[in-house]
Amino acid sequence: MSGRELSYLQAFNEAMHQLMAEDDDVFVAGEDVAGKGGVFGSFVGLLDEFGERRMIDTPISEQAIVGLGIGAAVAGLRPVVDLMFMDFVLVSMDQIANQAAKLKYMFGGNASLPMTITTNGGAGLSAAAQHSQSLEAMLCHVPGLKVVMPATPYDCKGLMAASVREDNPVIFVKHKRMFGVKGEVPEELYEVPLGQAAITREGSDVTVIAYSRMASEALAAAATLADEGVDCEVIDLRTVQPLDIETIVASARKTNRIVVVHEAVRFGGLGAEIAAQIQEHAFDHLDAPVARVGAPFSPIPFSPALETAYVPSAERIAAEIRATMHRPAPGVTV
Amino acid sequence: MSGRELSYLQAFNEAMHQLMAEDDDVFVAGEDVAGKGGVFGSFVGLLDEFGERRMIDTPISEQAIVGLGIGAAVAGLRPVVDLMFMDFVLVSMDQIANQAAKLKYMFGGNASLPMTITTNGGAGLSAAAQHSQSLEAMLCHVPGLKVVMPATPYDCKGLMAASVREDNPVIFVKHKRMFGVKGEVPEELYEVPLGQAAITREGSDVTVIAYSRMASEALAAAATLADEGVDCEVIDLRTVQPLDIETIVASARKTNRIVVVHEAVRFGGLGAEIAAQIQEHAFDHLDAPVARVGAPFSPIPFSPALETAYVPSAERIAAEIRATMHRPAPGVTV
Amino acid sequence: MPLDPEIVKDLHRRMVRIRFFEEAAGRLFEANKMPGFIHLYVGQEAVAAGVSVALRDEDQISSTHRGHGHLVAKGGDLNKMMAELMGKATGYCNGKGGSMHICDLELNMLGANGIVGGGVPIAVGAGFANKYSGNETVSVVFFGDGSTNIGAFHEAANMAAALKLPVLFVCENNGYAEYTPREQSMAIKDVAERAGAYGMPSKIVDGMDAMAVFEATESALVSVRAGEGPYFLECKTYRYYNHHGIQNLGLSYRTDEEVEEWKGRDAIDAIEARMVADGVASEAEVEANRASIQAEVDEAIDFADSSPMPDPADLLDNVYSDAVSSDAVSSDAVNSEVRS
Amino acid sequence: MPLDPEIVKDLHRRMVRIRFFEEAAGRLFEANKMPGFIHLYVGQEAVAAGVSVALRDEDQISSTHRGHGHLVAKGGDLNKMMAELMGKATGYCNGKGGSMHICDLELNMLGANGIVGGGVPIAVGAGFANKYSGNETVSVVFFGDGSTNIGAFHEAANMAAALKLPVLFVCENNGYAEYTPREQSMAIKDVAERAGAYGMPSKIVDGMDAMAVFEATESALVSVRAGEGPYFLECKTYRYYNHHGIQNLGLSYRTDEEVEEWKGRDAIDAIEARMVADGVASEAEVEANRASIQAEVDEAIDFADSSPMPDPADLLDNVYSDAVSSDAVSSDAVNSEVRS
Ligand SMILES: Cc1ncc(C[n+]2csc(CCOP(=O)(O)OP(=O)(O)O)c2C)c(N)n1
Ligand SMILES: Cc1ncc(C[n+]2csc(CCOP(=O)(O)OP(=O)(O)O)c2C)c(N)n1
Ligand SMILES: [Mg+2]
Ligand SMILES: [Mg+2]
Repeated sequence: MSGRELSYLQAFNEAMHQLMAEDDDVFVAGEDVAGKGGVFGSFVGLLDEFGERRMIDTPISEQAIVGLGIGAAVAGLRPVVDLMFMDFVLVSMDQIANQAAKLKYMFGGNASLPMTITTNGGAGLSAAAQHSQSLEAMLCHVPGLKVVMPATPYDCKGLMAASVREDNPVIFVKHKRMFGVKGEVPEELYEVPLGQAAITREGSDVTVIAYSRMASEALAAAATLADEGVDCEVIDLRTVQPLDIETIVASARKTNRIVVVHEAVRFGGLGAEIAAQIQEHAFDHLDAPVARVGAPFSPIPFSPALETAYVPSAERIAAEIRATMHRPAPGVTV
Repeated sequence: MSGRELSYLQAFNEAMHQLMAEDDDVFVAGEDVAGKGGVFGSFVGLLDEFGERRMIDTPISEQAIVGLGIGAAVAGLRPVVDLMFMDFVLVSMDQIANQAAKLKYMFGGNASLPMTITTNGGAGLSAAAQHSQSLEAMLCHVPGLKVVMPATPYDCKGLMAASVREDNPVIFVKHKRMFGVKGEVPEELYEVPLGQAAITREGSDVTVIAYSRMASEALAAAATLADEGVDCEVIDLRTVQPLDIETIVASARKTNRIVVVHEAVRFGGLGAEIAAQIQEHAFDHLDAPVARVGAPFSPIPFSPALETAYVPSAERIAAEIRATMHRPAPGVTV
Repeated sequence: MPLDPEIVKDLHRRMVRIRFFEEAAGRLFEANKMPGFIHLYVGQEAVAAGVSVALRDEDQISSTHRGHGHLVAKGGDLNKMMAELMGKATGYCNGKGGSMHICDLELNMLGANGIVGGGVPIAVGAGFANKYSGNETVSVVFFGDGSTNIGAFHEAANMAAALKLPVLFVCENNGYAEYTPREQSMAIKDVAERAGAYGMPSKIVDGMDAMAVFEATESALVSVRAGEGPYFLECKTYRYYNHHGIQNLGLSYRTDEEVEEWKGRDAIDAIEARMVADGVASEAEVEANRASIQAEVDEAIDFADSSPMPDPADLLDNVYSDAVSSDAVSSDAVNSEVRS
Repeated sequence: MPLDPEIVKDLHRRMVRIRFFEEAAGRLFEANKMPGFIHLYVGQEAVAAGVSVALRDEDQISSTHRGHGHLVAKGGDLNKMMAELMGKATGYCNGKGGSMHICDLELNMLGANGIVGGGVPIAVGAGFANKYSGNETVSVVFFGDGSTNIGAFHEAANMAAALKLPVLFVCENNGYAEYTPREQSMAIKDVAERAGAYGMPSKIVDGMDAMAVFEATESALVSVRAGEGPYFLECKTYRYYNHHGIQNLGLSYRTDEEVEEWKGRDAIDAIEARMVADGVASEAEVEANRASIQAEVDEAIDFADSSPMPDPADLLDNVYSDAVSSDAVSSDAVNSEVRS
């Protein structure tokens, strides 16, 4: 099947078709998921194939949508519940973080929550402050949740399969600006296991750690740096919770210089956790501080002129890589 | 007025009395704040002094409580709105993080939001997973909010004065287990400015950075370590957003060894941001990785036997300080 | 038509079981043997008992912060309950949940909840699963008058109605939310008026009369099981103790007379009087039943008392269903492995 | 009693101003000159106009994602509006907000909102401030039929009723939430049935008739201003375009016939016909008014077109009211200062 190309969105959609076909316990509930097939078309065709019993258009009720998923999961189904925009996790945060995340633990293990929450994150569409956020750091701070953020069509399909088959609550975040990105995708259903990062470019000088759309920006920056004689290793985390810290630390020990990149606000973003862990686990290996690229400390502006300046880009990543490379190794005085 | 002692709770309550007396625009709305004086007694006596116009018992509606504060603030008042438990910020997260935090920015500056959200955080009362959380990392990741977490009666009063007089949305988090803690508190109203950490113990060997209840645990650990010949500097952050990074970095450059402590879950907690920034700003000064003490990766258990193991303590902090001290400085091979 | 004597006895038994369990829990709390918060169900027994006698085993129930009564009524194991409240390893949640998170999924009791209104969407989800599976099972959700002011309740009620789900909404209107009288937080006379906002049929019933609650539940369940969508039952009731803890009289937000008046209509007293009057049971039989339940409660106390505390080594169990992932995300666990 | 001709003319003027502004915005969107999302108000003009003519300047209004019409009706500056929609520095929010966050606090328009239902609690807060200040000002909140399904709406409505706040709830029931028909997401006939859940008086009015909306608003405001608490007005209306963007016919979730039927009841056509018939204005006068509004809109396009984009150097302005703190929290800003 090599060479078969699908878009990121098609890959997701194909995963949904196959997952629903293999397991009658899988259903989808959310706003405009059935008739419309999702705001961005993620669920197109599923109503025709699986009918109204399994494709449910709900009222605008993000708390009840997530709660529906929790209750149905506890009762034995395998729900996929959709929040149109990642910003809306803030509307249903109680159900996500106080209920779904904690239920199994609070109940002493006597519950299983095979629920996947799908949503669309990221900026770049001039959708302004309430429709563009990357809020994964909040979710990763809540024990009990898993958080998946695919960066390629291949992963979008394979990670979705793993998420839906997983017995824990998973938040699966597509990136709004990647729907049209194409890539090789096998026809049969396969899993990309949660918690395993991918080294998408091997290199020896510096490691760039990213996920979601920034994983491709990181590759673009690495290409630029290659022309400048800097050999970047690029890691695509794929799953941000669980975090594949082994892969990260191994690479840090190899290259000794690290740049962590995400679209989310830099302050308190996942990059902070990654930087903190790297210096914990590879302190003696670091030739420079772990650098972080993220959004500045402001809400997301509407105007393209401002949004472009706001969202991290290959150029900004490249600049940070250069700064990290130019930093003299410890002991070398300038 | 030296020598006058109040408890943490009395200090807060006195601040409220004085703030309401000085400014008729200040009012309090929340569940059981008026008749009962707050679940923990924070607002006792205010109904008698200021009447029902200014002390408002609301329905159980955390979203509408915060929204009430936002709207009243935009319309020119200076609201104090109360969420009984910090865990309930998750119920009203949309109003806090999508609305209050972003409103001024989205409106191009054409709004002012002098609102203070008061709440009670922290574990230690066997209140289990939904009544014990420390969620400040989520709030600090949202540009537009300020987050205050006092550790002493003196700060509880002075920071509350600064918070209420502040023109930005502030979340003021008392710690449930500190209400009875006594300390010197001047009678007149004074401000402790937001964003300024306090060095509560000067020392030269290692810096312990903490806030809220962990600030006193850190002092206790420092006392233990002093007996062991280790001279700890202790920083109480007081405000976690804005973060007083200058004080942190200056201390790091002095002692070269750092332990950051908080009660919140370690993964993705504020300690990660602090560690990341310290290694960014003081890389060449560090003799050991920035160490972090925080809660393990699980919801908060109910049973005292488990909760005691869960919540960071002076003992755990002391152990981490020792580990950090025993780490050989770079270049020294063992 | 008089009720089947077996049903009356069952109602009585469940109510006494709740009452004795709660009174014991209250005394242990007072004696500092019970950590955390405790919200006693005493006074409201007729609601949990009346509803649960009308249910089938497979029907789910979901509860609130005031959740002991519902679990006892559904047949909860008092040993495991008492042990959980004391934070013991032998408790329902191995001491991890406590009073506010007590549950028994085998009995289809989907849990108490510490977040007011938080359990309502989850109950609706269980109702969805019933409809999806095409069975006749009903999901019953208990909630207080105060909780109907919170958004999650509203969304869930509307969702149940819009999707026509088999959910029975049971509002326990005890007149207060913590220390605030109901009238102060809603400008309506009966909570049941809210059902109209969702197009849900509703009924108001005397929540101090277990037989009335039972009968109202039975008839509500007919339409719910028939697939006609959710139903709203408001039970007017009262909690004898303070919102939290064991104080009873002398509270600032309600009069002692009010408390006494409601106690004068005590559901257990009433049903016992009727049992004897109707010849369902003799006074001696009633007394014997009470004694045997008291023995069960006493045994539960002994069981809990003699049970061990949980082992801190189990602290991180059951965060996830797979041990692997919960280790992988624990940076502390990773620490030891990869620390250089 | 026929309406004052000045009021009729005012209603007409506001409606045409909305219509022309929105049509222009739609064309610019189609021509890719307008970034982001755009939710046009065309078809619903009678609601914004009818309500706002009844208001005093100091009354606040709060809006939704479909917010242009409300701001235009309240007297919004079309230059600043058009510039904002184009993301220009001269826009109402200096390009930082865009369509979904447009506002004019000087006109007491407290903002559009990107979160469905998110503005309702805020509007209630403004109503609280009015009552607190003891003035007669009213806070008016516009919201769609679909938004009444979300928790924030429910909490805010109940809060307003419980605290007896001067808030007018205006539901614009256009029959759809995005692509889902209203009937599918609530099991009631009229949204106004929800008012009963809060003990709020309510009225249903033809949202395609500006004069009817005006009169209903006027009479609702009497009780609201008198301190009798909130009031719920449901306006039955229709949006001519798709939920988002400028498609009109050929949509899968509604029939073209339905669209044409509603267009046959167009509020502007109707009021113009009546103005001429009643002798309020001649056809020529109506035409002249339209032309002058079109000129204002054209000028707004020019203004916006020729305005500069915001300067990225201003990206971090207005996160906080004090520049100091917003620097202090920006680790990037601190970077340069303390980097060793
Ligand atoms: C979201 C949320 N807000 C507030 C609380 C605190 N609280 C616990 S019980 C309660 C009152 C609930 O009243 P009601 O629903 O009538 O139940 P009752 O206690 O009367 O049984 C409140 C406010 C909470 N647990 N969760
Ligand atoms: C909390 C939230 N959920 C979902 C959305 C996506 N959304 C935007 S508008 C809309 C439909 C709103 O319907 P209605 O309230 O009837 O207003 P209308 O668009 O018809 O004017 C939806 C679902 C949102 N913006 N916010
Ligand atoms: Mg109650
Ligand atoms: Mg609508």
